[in-house]
Amino acid sequence: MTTTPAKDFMAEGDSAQALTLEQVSDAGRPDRWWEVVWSSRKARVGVVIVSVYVIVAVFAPLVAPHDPLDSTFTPLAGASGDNWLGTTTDGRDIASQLIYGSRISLLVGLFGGLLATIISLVIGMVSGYAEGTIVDDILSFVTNVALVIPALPLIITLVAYSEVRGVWLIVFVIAITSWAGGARAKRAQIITLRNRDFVTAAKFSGESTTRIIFREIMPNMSSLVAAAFVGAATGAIGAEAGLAVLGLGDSQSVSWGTMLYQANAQGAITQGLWLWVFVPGLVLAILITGMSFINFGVDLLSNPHLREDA
Amino acid sequence: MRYFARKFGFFVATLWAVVTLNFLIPRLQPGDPAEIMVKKLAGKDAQLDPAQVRAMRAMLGAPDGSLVQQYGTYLGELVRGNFGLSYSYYPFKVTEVIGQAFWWTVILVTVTQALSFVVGVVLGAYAAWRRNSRFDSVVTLGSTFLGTLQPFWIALLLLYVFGYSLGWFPTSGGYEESTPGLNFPFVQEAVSHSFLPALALLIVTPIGWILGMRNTMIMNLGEDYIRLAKAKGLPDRVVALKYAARNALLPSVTGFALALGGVLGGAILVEQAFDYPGLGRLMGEAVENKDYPLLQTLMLLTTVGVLVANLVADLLYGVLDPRARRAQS
Amino acid sequence: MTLTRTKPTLIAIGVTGLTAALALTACAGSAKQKETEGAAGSGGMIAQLTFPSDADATVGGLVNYNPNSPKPLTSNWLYEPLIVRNNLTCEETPWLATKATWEGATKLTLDIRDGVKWSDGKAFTAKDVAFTFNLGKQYPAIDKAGVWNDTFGAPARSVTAEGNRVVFEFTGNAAPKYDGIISTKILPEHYYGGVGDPSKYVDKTPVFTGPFKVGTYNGRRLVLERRPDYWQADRIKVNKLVLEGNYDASQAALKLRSGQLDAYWGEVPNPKKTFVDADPKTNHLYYAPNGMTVLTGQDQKPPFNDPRFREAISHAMDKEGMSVKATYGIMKPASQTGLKLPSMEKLLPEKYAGQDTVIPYDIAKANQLLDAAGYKKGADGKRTMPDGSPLAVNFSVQAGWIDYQAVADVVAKGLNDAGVATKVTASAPDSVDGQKKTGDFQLMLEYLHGGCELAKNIGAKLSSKQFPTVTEILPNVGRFSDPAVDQAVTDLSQSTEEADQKKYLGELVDTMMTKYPVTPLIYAPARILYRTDKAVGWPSEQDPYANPSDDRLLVITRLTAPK
Amino acid sequence: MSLLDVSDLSVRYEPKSHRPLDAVQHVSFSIEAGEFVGLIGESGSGKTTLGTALLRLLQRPGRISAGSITFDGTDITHLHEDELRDLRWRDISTVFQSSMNALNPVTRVEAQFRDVIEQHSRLRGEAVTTRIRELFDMVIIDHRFISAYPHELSGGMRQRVNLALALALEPKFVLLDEPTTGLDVVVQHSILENVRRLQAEQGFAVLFISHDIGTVLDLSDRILVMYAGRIVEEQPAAALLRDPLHPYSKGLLGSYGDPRAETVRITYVPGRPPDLSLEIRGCSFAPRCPERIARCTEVDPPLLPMAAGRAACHVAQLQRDEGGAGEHGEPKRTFDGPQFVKTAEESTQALRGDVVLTVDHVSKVFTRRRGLTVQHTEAVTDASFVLRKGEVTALVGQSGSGKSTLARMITGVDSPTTGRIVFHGPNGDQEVAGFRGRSLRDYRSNVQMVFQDPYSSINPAKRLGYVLARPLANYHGLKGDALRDRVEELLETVALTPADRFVNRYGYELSGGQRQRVVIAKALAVEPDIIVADEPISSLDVSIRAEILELLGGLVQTKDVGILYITHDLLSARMLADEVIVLNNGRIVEQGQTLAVIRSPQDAYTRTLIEAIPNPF
Repeated sequence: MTTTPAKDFMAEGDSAQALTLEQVSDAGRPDRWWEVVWSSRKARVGVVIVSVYVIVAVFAPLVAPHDPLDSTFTPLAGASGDNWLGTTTDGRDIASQLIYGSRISLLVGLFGGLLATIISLVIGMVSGYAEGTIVDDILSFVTNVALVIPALPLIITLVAYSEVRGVWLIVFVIAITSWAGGARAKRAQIITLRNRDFVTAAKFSGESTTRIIFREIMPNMSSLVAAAFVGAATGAIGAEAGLAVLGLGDSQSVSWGTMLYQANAQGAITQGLWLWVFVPGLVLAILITGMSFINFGVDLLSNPHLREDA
Repeated sequence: MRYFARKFGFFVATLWAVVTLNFLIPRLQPGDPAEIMVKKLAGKDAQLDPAQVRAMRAMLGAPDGSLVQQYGTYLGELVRGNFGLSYSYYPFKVTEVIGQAFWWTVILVTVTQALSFVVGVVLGAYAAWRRNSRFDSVVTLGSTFLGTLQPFWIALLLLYVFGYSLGWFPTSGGYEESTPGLNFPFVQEAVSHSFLPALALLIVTPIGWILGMRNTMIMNLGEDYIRLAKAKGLPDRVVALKYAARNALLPSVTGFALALGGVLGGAILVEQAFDYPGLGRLMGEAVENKDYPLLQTLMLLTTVGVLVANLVADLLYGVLDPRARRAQS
Repeated sequence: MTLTRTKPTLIAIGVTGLTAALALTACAGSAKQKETEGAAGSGGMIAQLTFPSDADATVGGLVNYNPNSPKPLTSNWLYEPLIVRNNLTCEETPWLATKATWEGATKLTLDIRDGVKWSDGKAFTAKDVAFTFNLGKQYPAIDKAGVWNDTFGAPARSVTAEGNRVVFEFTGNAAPKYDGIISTKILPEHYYGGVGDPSKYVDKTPVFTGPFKVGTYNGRRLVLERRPDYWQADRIKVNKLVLEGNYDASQAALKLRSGQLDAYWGEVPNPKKTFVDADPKTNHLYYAPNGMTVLTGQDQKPPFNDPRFREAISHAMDKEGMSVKATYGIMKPASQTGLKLPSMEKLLPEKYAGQDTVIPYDIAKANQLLDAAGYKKGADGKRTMPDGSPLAVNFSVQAGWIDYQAVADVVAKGLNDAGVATKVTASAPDSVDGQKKTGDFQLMLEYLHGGCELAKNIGAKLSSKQFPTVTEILPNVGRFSDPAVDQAVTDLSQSTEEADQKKYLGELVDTMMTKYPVTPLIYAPARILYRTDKAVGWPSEQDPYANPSDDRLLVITRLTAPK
Repeated sequence: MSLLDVSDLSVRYEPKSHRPLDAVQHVSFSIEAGEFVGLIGESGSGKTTLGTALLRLLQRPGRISAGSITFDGTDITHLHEDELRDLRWRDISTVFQSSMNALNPVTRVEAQFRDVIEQHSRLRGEAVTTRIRELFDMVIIDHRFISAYPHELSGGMRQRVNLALALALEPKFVLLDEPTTGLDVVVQHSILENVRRLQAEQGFAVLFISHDIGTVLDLSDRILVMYAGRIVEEQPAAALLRDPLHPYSKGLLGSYGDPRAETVRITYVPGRPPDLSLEIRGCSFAPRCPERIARCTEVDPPLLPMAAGRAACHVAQLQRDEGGAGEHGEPKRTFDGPQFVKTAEESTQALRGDVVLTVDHVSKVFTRRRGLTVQHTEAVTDASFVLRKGEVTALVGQSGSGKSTLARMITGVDSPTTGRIVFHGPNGDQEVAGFRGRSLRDYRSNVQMVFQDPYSSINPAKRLGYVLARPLANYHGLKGDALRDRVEELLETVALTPADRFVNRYGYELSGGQRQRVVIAKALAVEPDIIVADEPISSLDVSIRAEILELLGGLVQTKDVGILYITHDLLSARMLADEVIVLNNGRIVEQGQTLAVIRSPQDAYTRTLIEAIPNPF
């Protein structure tokens, strides 16, 4: 139904891509997104870093020398063979807290990222597919409002509402405040996708709208979804730490954010307990760096020009 | 015309939604502002003196009537430009309170954002042009790592290293002994006090611009018009600047306008860490004190900032990208 | 939920003395004309002292000295109260009033000091005092003493100036309002009479009786200068007082160490290490016990409705551990009597005199008592209710109050060790307040103020008339109820004879020791950290002449230059 | 010495995530000054890579891996960029494919002339402006567009501007890389006329890259045929037409025909080009070659001089060898593969199917607000025709003629502004515009579509089995074995056999022709009365287009389905359609039995269309 010049599905119509097409007759298979991601050295490094964290988190009880909540150590002990990084002011082992803290960060990253991605996916997809209709107007409006509402007071309200600040609350709060950007991006994406002939073809096959959105279009966005997820997970990890530092974190368990909060509240710096402050921030930064490195790989998906990076 | 009507309609509708949420969000929080104020004066968990709480309620005069009535009153006052009196800075008007903090944040944030934008864009463009060079790797890897650092953590480290250990910079406040105004001692103090907060903001922010610029630039370098420019035998400098960077800049510029609107949120943590007398600290205080009028107005200010920045970005895009001009008219 | 840098305080003490308690001898209360001896006049002048800002936060050019506003630029040095009472020793120091006399519990007469002048030169009179209180009738927003309403006693009928006296006539027993009245800051009628609503007035040119006058203010640094015409100017040796900055603990510690601050009243983590040890000759701290942290169960619901259960768990409290974890060992374990010991030793009933009323940490004893009370230990080491149903305690603690959380951890450990399955749930402080209001909780930490007016402190904690309501948090959070105790509290608040007071108080102490309505854990401080290089004469353990945090006017009159 | 000498040039791509491949392999040729050389090949043949290499614009991961390029005596193969810069545009210029992107979108056209003119000449200021005016005159564009932005120009104008830009410095050599692809036939025609005229006037040498052998033959002095990264034949244009040496060249030529002829035969080359990243044994064309002999699959044929030029073909070499003719048969001029034939008799068969759909005085007006003014665009004006079962109606017109709008209305995507489209279905006569939701869905079980681009009309994330099963499950409620059997049956109907080899494939694993077969199978799945085929062959390589036409033609015969065949191409209309409707600016200008319309067009526009058909013969 269009009279535009022929384009390959994966090609965005620019000449370099056309070039690639001409060169690569490799059975015409579009690159699997994970292969593309893996092709980036940075992404590989990132995967290794994140894997190490995951392993440490999963096997925390084996790795950590002590129970992170065991407060029976001498408070304010320096680094020693028993307390690798010393102890806190209330007598907990910093190293063990650090190791167990990875669990919360990764958990929040995984589920916060997942939830945010799902919300943004559903809203963005439906909105984009229904572009120009009232459904889209409403969903876009909601998305835009969510984008401009200052997140912090909203988060505080949400957190204040629950008696228990558990990790799932944090996951929920992070997801609910961070989906909007992704939804907008996915809306834009689906608008370009929904005019593809195969979508029209699906209509002619008698498919329902839901099925078209989620069974026909969505599988073609797997790379975008992956990208969105990595981004959202990275954001969630940072957000968890930020919330904890504000004193809004999960107060039941140990995370790097709560460690920083405690350290700061206890004046760790003036007491010279710089390890207590320095290390949680550093491990957090390294994890997020790992995630960002994976994102370098993910960037290759949306921007094929980046693929020849060393 | 229709385009602008639509834009404006959206602007108004969003504004209304935001105003409503701004009204609801603080009120949905548990806790009574009068109690909180008294508690602040009395101490964290001291037994509250009911007489004082009562006096405080009488003073703040809020809230009475049902939520719907309050909402009506709130909208009415808002339309008349009356934002009310701050609770925690009673009896000052919210606008006066904000007025005092406004320029501190605006200057800090515009300067750092502008600086990080310029630095980010220049580094990003150069990294893309010299793709896969040592410069490129250093810039991309370095900025990635710096960008992942948490602002509060950087603030702590900066405070520790430059404030406490080395004592090069003051650790809190916006100035010390001078009188605010355009006089040399004040400017000098303000600059030295702003240095660490600015540095903390600067370390984290350029990464987005660097990588964004680098990526769009690389994408643009594959475009036909770049290949044609090369085929035309134009010097690298011209191709890089007039053709590649000029085009790659477009998304960044609109991004910049949007970022400017939304920086208040980002400034909160840093301002608090350095006790910087700006809007971010004020918002933190307002939240803590349940200072509804102040919080509402700050949220309104932020959202209006974002919305206006959105509009400006759209208009700016029209100016910068001739393709967009026709679509808009 | 603390958004700014946390300034954690175990029990933070208010800047003003507004919550300070009534005198034990309220009805008989007459300010003793005790002229303080000591350093006054003996030392030299102090050029300048620097204190942190009185306001918890300031915004640039918003200048307001109105003492009725929540954030006046200074709340201590301009407008003055009538009488200053040190709640550690319960001694009163006459200030703008020289004497307070109760006739029954319905009429209070204050003798107003002669010769005091307002800072604009006009004479300070009893009319100003009467004006101030009557202004509160017109504007309830400034009636912080509750003179005109029914909080803690009957409302006033009239406040009138009669010569150099001010007479308060109440409609009933109003003795508990005493503390509020004497600490009210007096306003000049010739100034505040013409400004309209005194709560809304922005006072940029204050007229006051205080020891200092405003020198300069540049938006964050308030310089106060000594008033040579102050009514007790001979006692003020500080020439210049600088109030500057709202520091968090770390910054305050550094500024104190470097001498950029001379005193600080906020919480500093591990103050001995971070401050005193840096220069033990100059750097000092005084953490006076001001009250205590208590463990409060919901006494109307199982298992806390069982006194034997409450008793048993009181033996499972590792108070030393709490002291170390929450206060770096500074604050001592608290007596089960609910009294600050040893400073209130003389109020102890004979039967407890000389006895160690701090319940020792003894898990074996706790176990034994629990067994005896029928809370059987199951195979898994967890106890059950006497009827066999499961026993699980949910312990609410304010999230972000890290000292409370540290205490809670130790409490929970003790309980779990004794077989009482306990889970700590950290909730937003606002939520905990909500639980206090609704009574929908099992166990939490609370503060018991150790003020002089025991009826209003330990008494109110135990009185069934002081249950919190949906809108107000009243002291008896645990909802302990005993008609005999109620009677004792009422009697205590109205008794005039020391013997009677001791008797009624004895009943309350007895209740504490036998029924365990709450379990005191560790004392909570009123604190000050100070340097002695520029000024000496600060309050200390040896010389507790003032509550270090509340009675700053008293302190300033004692400061002199070091010899 | 030639102007351009390419010797043994190879270009290798070494992408990180794929096998390396040699996109251009040992290519040698030369171009004399002032010569117009055509380079023809299908997508994937390496022609654009070759062009890019000549301009020294290869980007990572591509690089020149062997051979040399000598321009005007200078070896530019590895010349430093700084020295190369002096050569660029003054001596070598180019016009890229007619993409929207060759001009910098954010600067005015003038600036893009000025910078290159000032870079390479002494002209400054007003002199430059004068030169730009001259250039605009040359390509016949109004001067006011000098200060326009690129997006303000139409596609054709933009390509003319690019041409003017290429000639700005009077270069010795211009590389034209598919300069008119994607433009309308008529526009294409006029731009190429312009090129030919300017080349004749100014005498620059041209390498003209195209996939369209018709236009190449029209314009070029000499032709290079590329296949799988190699030059397989080189001959003067006339010689190539008269006596093509390589079977592939024959195949390309065979895909053209004169629609006016009594009997039109067009051939197609089955199969697909080889994967260049794999090692190829023997001749790379051998798998698709009807003249293949044993040796072809063993030995790679070298490019040897023969007849009037060169060719890389064992058969041609043997046939033209001394005395070889008898043994290896006479050289054939035509492609010896499958062909699709349409005789005049077939074309004139009377219309006899039942009317399924009536288009009755239909108009469509699009209303667009722009600023304060409301713009009405009449896309279709007063169109009336009928579609019948078992017949093919061709809707012919350029882009913008309204043919797609008509298709959208017929399939129920849009509704007409005035007039009605009536479907004569099992439930009596129903107006298409009234279909919504469920009824629209039901309607579509009777009217199906085949899309222009088979690459985008098959969901790349789904297996073919799924793609074909969906309409069956939705409309016929088939499940399990019945469903699978029917899917396989469908695949076999479109000659994708054995079906079980295709069921679990993905669309991208197939060639373009195969994909289009799948799309057709999908349309057939619900046994519709009408299939609307929107330019179903225009995105396919020329050599395989007839394959699809043949399939569609066959379906009409066997399935009694009616087809609305939308095209801009009268040749394919002649091959497939019983009736032709010519649309111009939304109006039906001519309508009638196919052969009659093509042979004796009544309308001037129809004649223009017919003249614009490249006719090398």
